[in-house]
Amino acid sequence: MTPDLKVQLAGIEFANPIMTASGCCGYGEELAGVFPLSKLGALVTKSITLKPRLGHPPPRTAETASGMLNAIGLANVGIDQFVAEKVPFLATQKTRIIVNVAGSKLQEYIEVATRLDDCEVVDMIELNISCPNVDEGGMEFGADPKMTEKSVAAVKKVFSRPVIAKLSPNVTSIVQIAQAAEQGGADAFSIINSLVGTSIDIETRRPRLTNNRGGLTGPAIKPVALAMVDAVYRSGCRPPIIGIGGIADYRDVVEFMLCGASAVQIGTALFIAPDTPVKIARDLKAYLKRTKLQSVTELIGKVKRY
Amino acid sequence: MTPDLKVQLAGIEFANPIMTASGCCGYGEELAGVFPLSKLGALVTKSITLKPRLGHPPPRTAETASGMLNAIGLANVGIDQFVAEKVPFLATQKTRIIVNVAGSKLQEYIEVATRLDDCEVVDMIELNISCPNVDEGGMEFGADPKMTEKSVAAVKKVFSRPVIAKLSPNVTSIVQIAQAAEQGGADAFSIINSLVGTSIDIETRRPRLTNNRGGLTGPAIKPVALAMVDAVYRSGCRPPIIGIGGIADYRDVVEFMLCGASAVQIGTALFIAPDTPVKIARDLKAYLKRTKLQSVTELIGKVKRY
Amino acid sequence: MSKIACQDTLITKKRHLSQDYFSLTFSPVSRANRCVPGQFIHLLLPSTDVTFRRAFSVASVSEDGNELEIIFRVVGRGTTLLAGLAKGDRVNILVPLGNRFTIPRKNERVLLIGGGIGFPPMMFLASRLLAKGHPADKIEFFYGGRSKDDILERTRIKKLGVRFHPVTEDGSFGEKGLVTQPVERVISEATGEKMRMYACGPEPMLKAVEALGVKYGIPGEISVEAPMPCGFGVCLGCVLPLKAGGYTRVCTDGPVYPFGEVVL
Amino acid sequence: MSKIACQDTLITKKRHLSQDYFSLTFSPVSRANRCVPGQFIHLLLPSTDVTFRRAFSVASVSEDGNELEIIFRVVGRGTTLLAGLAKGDRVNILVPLGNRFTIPRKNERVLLIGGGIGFPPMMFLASRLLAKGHPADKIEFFYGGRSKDDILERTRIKKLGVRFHPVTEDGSFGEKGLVTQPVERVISEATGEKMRMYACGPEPMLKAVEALGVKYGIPGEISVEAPMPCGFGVCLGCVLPLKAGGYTRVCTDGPVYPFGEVVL
Ligand SMILES: Cc1cc2nc3c(=O)[nH]c(=O)nc-3n(C[C@H](O)[C@H](O)[C@H](O)COP(=O)(O)OP(=O)(O)OC[C@H]3O[C@@H](n4cnc5c(N)ncnc54)[C@H](O)[C@@H]3O)c2cc1C
Ligand SMILES: Cc1cc2nc3c(=O)[nH]c(=O)nc-3n(C[C@H](O)[C@H](O)[C@H](O)COP(=O)(O)OP(=O)(O)OC[C@H]3O[C@@H](n4cnc5c(N)ncnc54)[C@H](O)[C@@H]3O)c2cc1C
Ligand SMILES: Cc1cc2nc3c(=O)[nH]c(=O)nc-3n(C[C@H](O)[C@H](O)[C@H](O)COP(=O)(O)O)c2cc1C
Ligand SMILES: Cc1cc2nc3c(=O)[nH]c(=O)nc-3n(C[C@H](O)[C@H](O)[C@H](O)COP(=O)(O)O)c2cc1C
Ligand code: FES
Ligand code: FES
Repeated sequence: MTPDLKVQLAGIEFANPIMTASGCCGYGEELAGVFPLSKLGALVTKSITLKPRLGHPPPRTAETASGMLNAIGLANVGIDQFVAEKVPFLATQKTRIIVNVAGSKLQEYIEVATRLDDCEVVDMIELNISCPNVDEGGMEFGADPKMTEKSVAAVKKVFSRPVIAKLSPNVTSIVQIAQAAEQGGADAFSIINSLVGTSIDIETRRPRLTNNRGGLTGPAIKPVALAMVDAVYRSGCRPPIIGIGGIADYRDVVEFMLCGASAVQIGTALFIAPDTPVKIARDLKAYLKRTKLQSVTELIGKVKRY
Repeated sequence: MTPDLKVQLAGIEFANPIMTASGCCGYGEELAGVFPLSKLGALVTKSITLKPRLGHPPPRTAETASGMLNAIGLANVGIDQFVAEKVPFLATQKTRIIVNVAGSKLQEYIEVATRLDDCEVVDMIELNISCPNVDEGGMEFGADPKMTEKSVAAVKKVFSRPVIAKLSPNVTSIVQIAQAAEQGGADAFSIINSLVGTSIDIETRRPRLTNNRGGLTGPAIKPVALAMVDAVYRSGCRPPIIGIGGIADYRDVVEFMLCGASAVQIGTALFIAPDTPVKIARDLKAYLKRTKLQSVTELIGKVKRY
Repeated sequence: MSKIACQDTLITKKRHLSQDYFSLTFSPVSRANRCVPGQFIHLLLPSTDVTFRRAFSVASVSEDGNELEIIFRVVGRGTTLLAGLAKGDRVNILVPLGNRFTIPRKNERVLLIGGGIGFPPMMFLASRLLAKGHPADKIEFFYGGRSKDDILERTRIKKLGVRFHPVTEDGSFGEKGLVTQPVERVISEATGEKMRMYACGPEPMLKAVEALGVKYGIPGEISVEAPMPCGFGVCLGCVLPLKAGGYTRVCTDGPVYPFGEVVL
Repeated sequence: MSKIACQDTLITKKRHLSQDYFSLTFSPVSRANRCVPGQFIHLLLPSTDVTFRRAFSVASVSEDGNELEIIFRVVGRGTTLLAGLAKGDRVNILVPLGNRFTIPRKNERVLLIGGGIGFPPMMFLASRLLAKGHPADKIEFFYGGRSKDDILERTRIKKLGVRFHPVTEDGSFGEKGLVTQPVERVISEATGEKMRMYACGPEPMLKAVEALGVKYGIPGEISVEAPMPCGFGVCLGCVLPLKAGGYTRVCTDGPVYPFGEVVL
């Protein structure tokens, strides 16, 4: 019997636990040139904001040891153009569609989520609460339990399908933030977004990013992401976890699932090898076969802690 | 003229800005077999606690992408044996000696610091406030501004020479913690200690560390460390910063100093190449010459931010 | 949604051209036959010493469409690793990426201008134009470098039969000076003929070529560079500002742009 | 404070011994002449694909003390990378590291027991003992492996003139079974002679050898393994529990321990 890769999150079934991470697969069009998107459990779009955003001036990315920094600046077409030009393509794709939503004011999140509620093709919303919160003086929504709860609750009110809270790792206690998001009604967690980092060119003495700092992603951060997934899972939060951070092969996926993730997202690895999700699905099946498991769900949370 | 590597921190002069990080150079004896310790700006000892500690059962370390995890468990000989057996050797070494102090109760820090005040060879104390605080229910001292201030202030009272606060990166705002440490009287900051991370063996399904999680260090974390040094420096804190995290060559040192570090510590790189400090000192001199600087201090904080 | 092949391929030929310059031929390469001048490949080095792939213009494609050649210069970590690979080694490439040079009409005089390691796409364009029947004496191939060692594949270019104008800054080969000198001379000597320029090379050269285009009212295209995390349009890391405002993704909207479109 | 050289060296010889087994010779190696049996080197691979160095027992040292040999088996990422290196490639090594085997008295019958890739330090010990004048017929060299392909350097070991006891689990070479069989036979056949055992190999083998030592009251030493971040005593990452309580650093207090000292 060939092992089953199907997973359920918040009542929705996914063909497999492998999703592409926000900001790393555009709006799906280009990736569809590499492999059929039906191979994915879900596609998570670039963060969508109320108004179009051009993003930061280049350079926007830098290489780091086993990772990268990015400060794209939430460049995106804005909700209007997204609905008009990107949703029609997504509607033709045989995969789950999760739209990542960002904003610097709570009202922006609400308006974007309201618009998305009308797009039936959008299976879920993923709230990027790692953006600086203009209302509260620049501190990230996701760094403050109260703001986290408030923003999840507000979006839940206007979006009728499941809402994922994407948590920032740049906090003292991710468990506390997860609990707040659960309190606000989050149906799932995405853990983690990128770590704050920077890099300097010692010849020009300039930061390698015009934004002066950016988000660290890629294999370098995997141990941190894994520990955070593990911590939230152990804390007994009810919503399922989507593990993110440095995943590059099936082994990484198994690690995340053993620590409690019900699904995963692939970000930076798509740049290194865009066909990573396809390879992972194949290798994951082989792993399940080899370890005599019928379903990938049997891995969830099964790490044997000391 | 050959460029000058001397730096001053808290009124103490160091032959160069290159120190070895706590836990990565033992008590100096073994490293002295590789190069004369006089080549170092300072040696920072393994964390010393009041009582000897055996540490965690093996496995205590794991490799990760461009980094490593460790959960040594503060294994150390304890203050008595340290003073009796290790200090005599250190006293013969022509370098600055910084003793890293750890504990799980405030009283432990105070007692160890009191003992060290009598050891003249100890130039400075570095407070490892990243240990779980038993008094306060396990939360790290260094994750809580109030406890940070309190512990620095308490140690300052019993130790008459400068005290460095070694800050944990596992916090929402390292600037807030630095400000608290400054308030408590910290004479300098060491930034950063290791990030919490984990790794799972997918064949045995066991964590790769018996402690289930550990500290992530090495090149992987450099961007995070650099951003934290940068943030604290920009915040206008008065105490000088010792930059730590993933430093492996002179370029890394220059990056840290441009971001505001007055000195640096080398940890994981000592395992990869124990002669790293010697090579860095040599290459740093060449860099200063090439960029026509007289003194390494001219680098401090000179990044040209966008 | 253009089809991109993410494929393992083998190095079947390695040539050390001079000093830091190498030519590598890969085979088999599916979709190599689809590659057109201006396009590039994105190459994954078999080491985590570098995170990103590295972009290289297609320098040639074999007639059977199975082999693909790049020519590169060692400038940093990635290209050092690449230069260390040998015949028989496996690499992973994405191909074909990017847009393409506009094909000129047969009556147009074509000015191909390559600066340093910018010459490979010019060479590919020249041979494709010849294959499509563009008269060889209507193709002017300008190739600038610092000194003799930077002017590569001289025999190969001469064999094409195009009008070859090598230029070196130190005069050690061809004309002495900057490549734009003979370009401007050829332009001013031309009489009433329609012309079109194509350039790839360092930024100052591209700017100078654009300036000539404006000065003499000659249309043309430049191929630009940017660091490219993904190479196929999804990361938004390779952007350059557009004169009209906003940003363009060099990997998918470029690397070829008409004169005056991007802010260099 | 023992002196350790952190040095670049070249691979001057590479031999593919069988399947996954290789021998590498490094030269020049300062302090190679100081290496004694039981000691090891810590090798830095020229790639960030692995973070830590990798430990390998010294298999031999040339007479001029300039060359050092290791023999290794490909088991994971590090050894795969190592197997990919070629003659002329540069690596960095720390040498000499660790403690050493106790030198037996000349009248003692020496039982050297190597299991799988544990044989190189046994071979080094055998040749050093011979060089020091230990009678060859008082050296019993037991070498166990899964099958014929795991019994390496057979001619070389035979040439030493010691009493060679190859053993394979499948019987494809030498005696069929586990290496402890002939060990126990030799022990029981010995009459009143003083004996001493040395073993290096997989954990179950070391346990079995220790058990034999206890059963027959024969002293001996085992060489153990542990993952080694630093290799020279500063990280406390390589510890094993001691029977007497507490931990021992395998890299500096070991890798050689008398029977019964560490908890395996
Ligand atoms: C479309 C395109 C076509 C190219 N064609 C060729 C070619 O045919 N032959 C050739 O020799 N070179 C070509 N280049 C440039 C080549 O990609 C760079 O020289 C190479 O990426 C440098 O890598 P490195 O690791 O050796 O250098 P490093 O400087 O160490 O690279 C460090 C980082 O900077 C980025 N980077 C630095 N400079 C450039 C640059 N100019 N372009 C892109 N990324 C850069 C790298 O991606 C990497 O992230 C092309 C670039 C582009 C964008
Ligand atoms: C003192 C000593 C002497 C040794 N002598 C030899 C020798 O002569 N020939 C030989 O083939 N091998 C020897 N080994 C074992 C050799 O070090 C390991 O096979 C090698 O480190 C595995 O590396 P890898 O990356 O290929 O394997 P991986 O399993 O991919 O390594 C992953 C990680 O585990 C660690 N690790 C895993 N297994 C071991 C192990 N058994 N010992 C140490 N670290 C381990 C590695 O350091 C690394 O961190 C010796 C080990 C020690 C400690
Ligand atoms: C270039 C780039 C752009 C990103 N943009 C977004 C974004 O718009 N919204 C968001 O929530 N996360 C964004 N991320 C974060 C990723 O979705 C993911 O959380 C992170 O990269 C960690 O996963 P990885 O290590 O697999 O890349 C971006 C990451 C990268 C590398
Ligand atoms: C094996 C190991 C043990 C460590 N032990 C200590 C310690 O006892 N006390 C402490 O303050 N930091 C300790 N650290 C943290 C280092 O001092 C340093 O802050 C950290 O490793 C980051 O620097 P690096 O990336 O250069 O290693 C340890 C690090 C490692 C790798
Ligand atoms: S390189 Fe990623 S969008 Fe162009
Ligand atoms: S390997 Fe570091 S102490 Fe032994």
